[in-house]
Amino acid sequence: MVTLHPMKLINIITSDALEEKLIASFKKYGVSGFTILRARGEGSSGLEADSSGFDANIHVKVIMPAERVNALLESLERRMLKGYHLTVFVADVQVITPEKFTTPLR
Amino acid sequence: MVTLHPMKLINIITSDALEEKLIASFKKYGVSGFTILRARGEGSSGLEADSSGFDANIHVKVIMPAERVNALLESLERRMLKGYHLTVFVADVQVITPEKFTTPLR
Amino acid sequence: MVTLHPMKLINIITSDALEEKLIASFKKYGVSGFTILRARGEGSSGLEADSSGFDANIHVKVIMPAERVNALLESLERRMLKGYHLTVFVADVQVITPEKFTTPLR
Amino acid sequence: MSLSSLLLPAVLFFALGFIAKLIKSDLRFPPDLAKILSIYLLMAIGLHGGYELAKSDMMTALNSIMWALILGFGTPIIGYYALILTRKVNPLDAAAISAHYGSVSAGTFLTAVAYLDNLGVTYETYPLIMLAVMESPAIIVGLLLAAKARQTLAQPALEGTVSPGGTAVISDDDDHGGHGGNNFAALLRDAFTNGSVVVLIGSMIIGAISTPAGMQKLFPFIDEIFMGVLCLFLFEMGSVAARRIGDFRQVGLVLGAFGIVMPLIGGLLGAVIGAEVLGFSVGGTTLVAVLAASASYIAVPPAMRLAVPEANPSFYLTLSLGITFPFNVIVGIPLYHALAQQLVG
Amino acid sequence: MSLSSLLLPAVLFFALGFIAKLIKSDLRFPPDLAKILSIYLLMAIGLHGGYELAKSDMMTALNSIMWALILGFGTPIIGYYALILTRKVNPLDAAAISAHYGSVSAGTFLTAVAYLDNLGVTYETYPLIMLAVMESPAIIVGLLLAAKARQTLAQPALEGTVSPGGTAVISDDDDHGGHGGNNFAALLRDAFTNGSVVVLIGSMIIGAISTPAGMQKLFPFIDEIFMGVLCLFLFEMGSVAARRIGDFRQVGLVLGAFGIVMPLIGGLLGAVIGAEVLGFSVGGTTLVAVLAASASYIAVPPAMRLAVPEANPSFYLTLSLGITFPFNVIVGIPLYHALAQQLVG
Amino acid sequence: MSLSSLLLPAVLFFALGFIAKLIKSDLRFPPDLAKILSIYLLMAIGLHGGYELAKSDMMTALNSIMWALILGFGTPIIGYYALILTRKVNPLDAAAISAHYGSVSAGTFLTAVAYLDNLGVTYETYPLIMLAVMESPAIIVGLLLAAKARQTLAQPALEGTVSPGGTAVISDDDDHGGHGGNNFAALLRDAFTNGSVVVLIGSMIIGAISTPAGMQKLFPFIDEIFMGVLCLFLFEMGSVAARRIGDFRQVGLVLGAFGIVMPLIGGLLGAVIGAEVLGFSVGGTTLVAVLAASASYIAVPPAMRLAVPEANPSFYLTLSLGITFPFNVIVGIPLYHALAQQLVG
Ligand SMILES: Nc1ncnc2c1ncn2[C@@H]1O[C@H](COP(=O)(O)O)[C@@H](O)[C@H]1O
Ligand SMILES: Nc1ncnc2c1ncn2[C@@H]1O[C@H](COP(=O)(O)O)[C@@H](O)[C@H]1O
Ligand SMILES: Nc1ncnc2c1ncn2[C@@H]1O[C@H](COP(=O)(O)O)[C@@H](O)[C@H]1O
Ligand code: NA
Ligand code: NA
Ligand code: NA
Repeated sequence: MVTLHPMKLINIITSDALEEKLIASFKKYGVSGFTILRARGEGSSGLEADSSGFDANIHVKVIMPAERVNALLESLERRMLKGYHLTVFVADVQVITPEKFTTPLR
Repeated sequence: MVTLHPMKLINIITSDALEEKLIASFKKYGVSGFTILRARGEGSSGLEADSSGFDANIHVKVIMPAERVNALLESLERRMLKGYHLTVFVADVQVITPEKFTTPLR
Repeated sequence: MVTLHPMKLINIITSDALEEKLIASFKKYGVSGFTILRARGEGSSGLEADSSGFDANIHVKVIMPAERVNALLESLERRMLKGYHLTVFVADVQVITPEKFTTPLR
Repeated sequence: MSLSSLLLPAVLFFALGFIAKLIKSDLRFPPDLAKILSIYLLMAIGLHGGYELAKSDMMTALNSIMWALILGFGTPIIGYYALILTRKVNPLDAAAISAHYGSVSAGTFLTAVAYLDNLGVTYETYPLIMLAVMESPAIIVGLLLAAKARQTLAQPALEGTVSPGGTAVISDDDDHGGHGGNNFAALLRDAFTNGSVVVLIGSMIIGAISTPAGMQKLFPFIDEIFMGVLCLFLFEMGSVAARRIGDFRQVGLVLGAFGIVMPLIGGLLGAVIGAEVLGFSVGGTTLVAVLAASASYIAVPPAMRLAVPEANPSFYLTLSLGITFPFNVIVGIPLYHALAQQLVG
Repeated sequence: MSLSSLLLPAVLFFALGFIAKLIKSDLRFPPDLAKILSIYLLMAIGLHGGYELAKSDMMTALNSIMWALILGFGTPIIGYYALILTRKVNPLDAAAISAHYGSVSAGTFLTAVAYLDNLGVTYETYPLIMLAVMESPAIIVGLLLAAKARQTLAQPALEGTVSPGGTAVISDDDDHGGHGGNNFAALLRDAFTNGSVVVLIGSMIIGAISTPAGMQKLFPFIDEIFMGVLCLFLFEMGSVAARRIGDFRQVGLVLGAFGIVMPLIGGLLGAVIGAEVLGFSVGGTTLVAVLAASASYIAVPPAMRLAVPEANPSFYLTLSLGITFPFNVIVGIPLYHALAQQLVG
Repeated sequence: MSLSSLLLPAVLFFALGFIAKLIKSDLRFPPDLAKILSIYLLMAIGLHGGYELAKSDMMTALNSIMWALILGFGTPIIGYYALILTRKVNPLDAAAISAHYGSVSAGTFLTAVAYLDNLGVTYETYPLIMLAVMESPAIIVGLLLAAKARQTLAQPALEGTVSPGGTAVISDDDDHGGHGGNNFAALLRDAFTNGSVVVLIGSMIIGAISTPAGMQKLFPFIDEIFMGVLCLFLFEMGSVAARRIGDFRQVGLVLGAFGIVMPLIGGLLGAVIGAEVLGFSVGGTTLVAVLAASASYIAVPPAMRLAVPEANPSFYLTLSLGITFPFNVIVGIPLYHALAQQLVG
């Protein structure tokens, strides 16, 4: 029987123009890794990522321990206050290897 | 301490041939936005999205308030009854800015 | 009122070099289908999926009944013990058509 | 003849892609390559054809178009009843599958052109207009056959969709462009604004009206590198076809046989129309036969997913892409050519 | 004239893409096609231009560069105040939008080149350097205007970002390369290391310094198939433009008019500078006018998302991509050419 | 010499891509571009080579193949022990890294060909077969070395996988084609059905057997635009290499040095075999040296991820892609050419 450990999955959907900055801040908040998916979408700032792909969205996923989540969310909230369009949502997930998600990226 | 608010995340995986119709119906159900990811997969209707990409899947994500979910799910269920291949699942998520997900798309 | 039924969503993020093997094992564990998304990321094994796309990640999603999850997770754990880099996490989701996710792939 | 066909780079690359999958090579083509290449191919033949057609005889052109429509509307009906007779598929699957055979495969058509060029056989340009024309009608017939099938099946959930009134609410609510009388107009539009049709017909018009000076500048792109791009396209499609044939066991022998018999019937019809009715040369007749024999795997599948959702996609994809496409490229083309020689010679 | 412009394959394909979307065709271009094609186009004109420029007059080159900078810094300021006057957008939107008009659209420039070639009109190569130079300054002006706008608006959350001290913590914490004095350096770097700029200037240098033998081998790739690739690029961009124009209602009539008036102002300025100041031929003057008239839709939008996040992207994307781009390709180019004939003739 | 090498467009574009990343340009290449271009490049050289080889001497061809195998099996073993001596990596990392050096980099090979063409140096076609042959053996050696390493390390979880019996259950359960005796066959197949190998050998066969008429039609695609496509490919690979070098600190100085010393050893071995054993001209000898000196970054990494999962990918990717590839393109090729001149001259 595999034992599962609770973790938080932070999801950020935004324009790929912000990618470098997001990644840079992740390392500050001690995440152990991240995954980026290409996305298209529509929201308050209108259509994003038209077929041309010049203007694409990214869907960033970060799995991290609950106790570290708040600091990252606060920094994301500050960005939003500056006007950046970030769609952020958090989900509860379970992992097999908790230690994998607690060792920060080099 | 960032306060989190509960929302529902509706996931729909289907053939990209249905994209336009899905989007159109979203606007009817007052969603505030949506995100589309390209996907491949296999299921009851066999292999979808072979390498050629002629026949691709999409993974559509919509974040919305719990009280609006049912109407959308019912319309999706009606589609399935007509034979459309939709893989639908709902997840609980938490967001920082609930108002963002309650203002319908223009 | 659509009635929702609980299911488990297994997420696996890894190098696309492992795709064929993962799929093959899925069929052994009686999954009804799977979805694959292309991904990039960074983790303990460094940067994966550079822009060249020669070395890409995949994000695999499998929806299955809770009772079948453990067997699949154990096989994934065995792979990890062999050194394979798999980022695995499980989430609770709800579906409209439970039977769809219990009939194994042909 | 069949040998010289097999020694054609285009055909050899198709075979290479096919074999690569059979030997389980990890060769993977980027998801969008085939799409990009097919846009290029349609654009190139369109421009080229339009340029030629501008100088061609209107009467014959219209005549070819008329017969293209007849083939496009006719073959699916033959296919439909043939499939019903096999008793292997339900009417809705039969409708969706047969629609693929009424439409055409540009890849097969271009391979045939390369085959004729290689043998130094000349051909008329009219079959190109027929290619453009034949993409859409089959889709419409498919929908009509599906509507008919639903009535016979009288599936409650679906009945409504053929008699608009019935489930008007549902249809209006969700189903723009879906099946059902009130949406038929939308589907007609879909059939004629299909992406491949737009690229092909649009390029033909551009080829016909743009300044010769302007066209001259395009030839290196649309002519010289054309064969190379076609090889790359067929290389990938070979591997896609091989992957589809994996689902063969699902399709079964009888249905599989349909994937070979149907093109033969189509090829025969096409050859007769090309030779006897349109009075084309051996080359032109071969091409008409190829059009009638080939099955669509680009334009029609998404159209059927949308309009005949009840049909099982792995049936029509395996048949058109996994069986008929390879059969035509390797065996069919030389066969139709030989047939054309009999009829015209 | 305008007719011969419309009968240019490049223009016709743009129109085809545009129409395809209007008639709601399901034609979809793979997400990365336009990106790949634009890298090719920039590489090709860069190599070609660098090769020519190596033989050109340094004085005139420097002079063109200086005036390119003047146009790049000047037009956005004109645009900014014009937009403020319309009272339809807030200062931050005005800053972001006008930055697009100070920069350039390589697609429009290349269409103009094709247009001139088609008419057999010769032109200097200097406008090409100007194209490379004009990508960046507008971005910088945009940031300065935005900083100014924030002060006038004095939005608490944003004030800090213009007076570094204020929200130093926040800025340092999160906002590398974001707006705010301490990050201005970073933004300057971003503006000049922009992808399009690197490809274009890099290719020009390579074209200038590499061995003629080496260059010879590249011509089939960068010359012969060039026009075909441009057509394919404009085909896709036509459909992208049509899709953007869908947001028109959001933009409104007044703002929409700006998307047509602004290029006319720019075109006039450019033509005067090209003819009177730089003393170019009719061809060269037309190209300078096109540079000044065109609005960026590749380099500037992401830069504005990053540096002026408060601005509404659907404003600047709809204007530059949905209105100004089509206007210039269909109507503008012949107009600027006529204007150049007046001034130079 | 080294100068004329640096003034080669192909090399300059590699440098441009490299610099673009160093100056943190936001230039991004679409994820699949490099993949598409590499399929094209392999297809083009394959067709071209096969066409030439059809006319070549069988004896010499077989002899070259034999020595290609010797190099492919030999160099990884040298590399393995060299790495063990450095004491910087564990045996499994050493196995995975050295496998990369036994295999080859088509990109480096093609740059060398462009370099020789530019100097007007002729070369035999045999090295091309060697390129095709050398892709696979190194993968196999890598697996054998890894199996050996696991025994020495005797890691419980892994031991089983080398003595099939041990963890038969687990292996059968999950690990098709994974390491472990019972899967070795599967891995052998993987090594020889590797995508690049299939494209290259398949195209060579097609080039050899297809009708001259058919081939003629392909030359504009595979010859004329070839150099341009190569430049675009190297442009992107330059930026990829620069990105990888970012992980240098992880790799460290000693290991980094290996990325430069190993190709020198390989280059020397290759040059001697090319000149003394195979009796090739200066050009042919240079190419054999390049083959032996270059490290794979396309075919081998995924193979190692699959077969030696315990090894750290950032080690072998940084070494082959971030250090050895740039070193060979900029410094190595001229060096091996000079060496070849010494040995043959
Ligand atoms: N309600 C939503 N559900 C899912 N994705 C959304 C939603 N709202 C916004 N997004 C995504 O977030 C991106 C930016 O949204 P916005 O900040 O509203 O412009 C959009 O392009 C969508 O991809
Ligand atoms: N159990 C599952 N888990 C994850 N994705 C699934 C599952 N079943 C189906 N899918 C996805 O939904 C698509 C359509 O499935 P189906 O309707 O079963 O043909 C497939 O191509 C998969 O991408
Ligand atoms: N904490 C994390 N959050 C999200 N994705 C992750 C995380 N850690 C690893 N990954 C993903 O899993 C892949 C393999 O990670 P690793 O096994 O740590 O090398 C990475 O390339 C990422 O795409
Ligand atoms: Na047909
Ligand atoms: Na401008
Ligand atoms: Na080597």
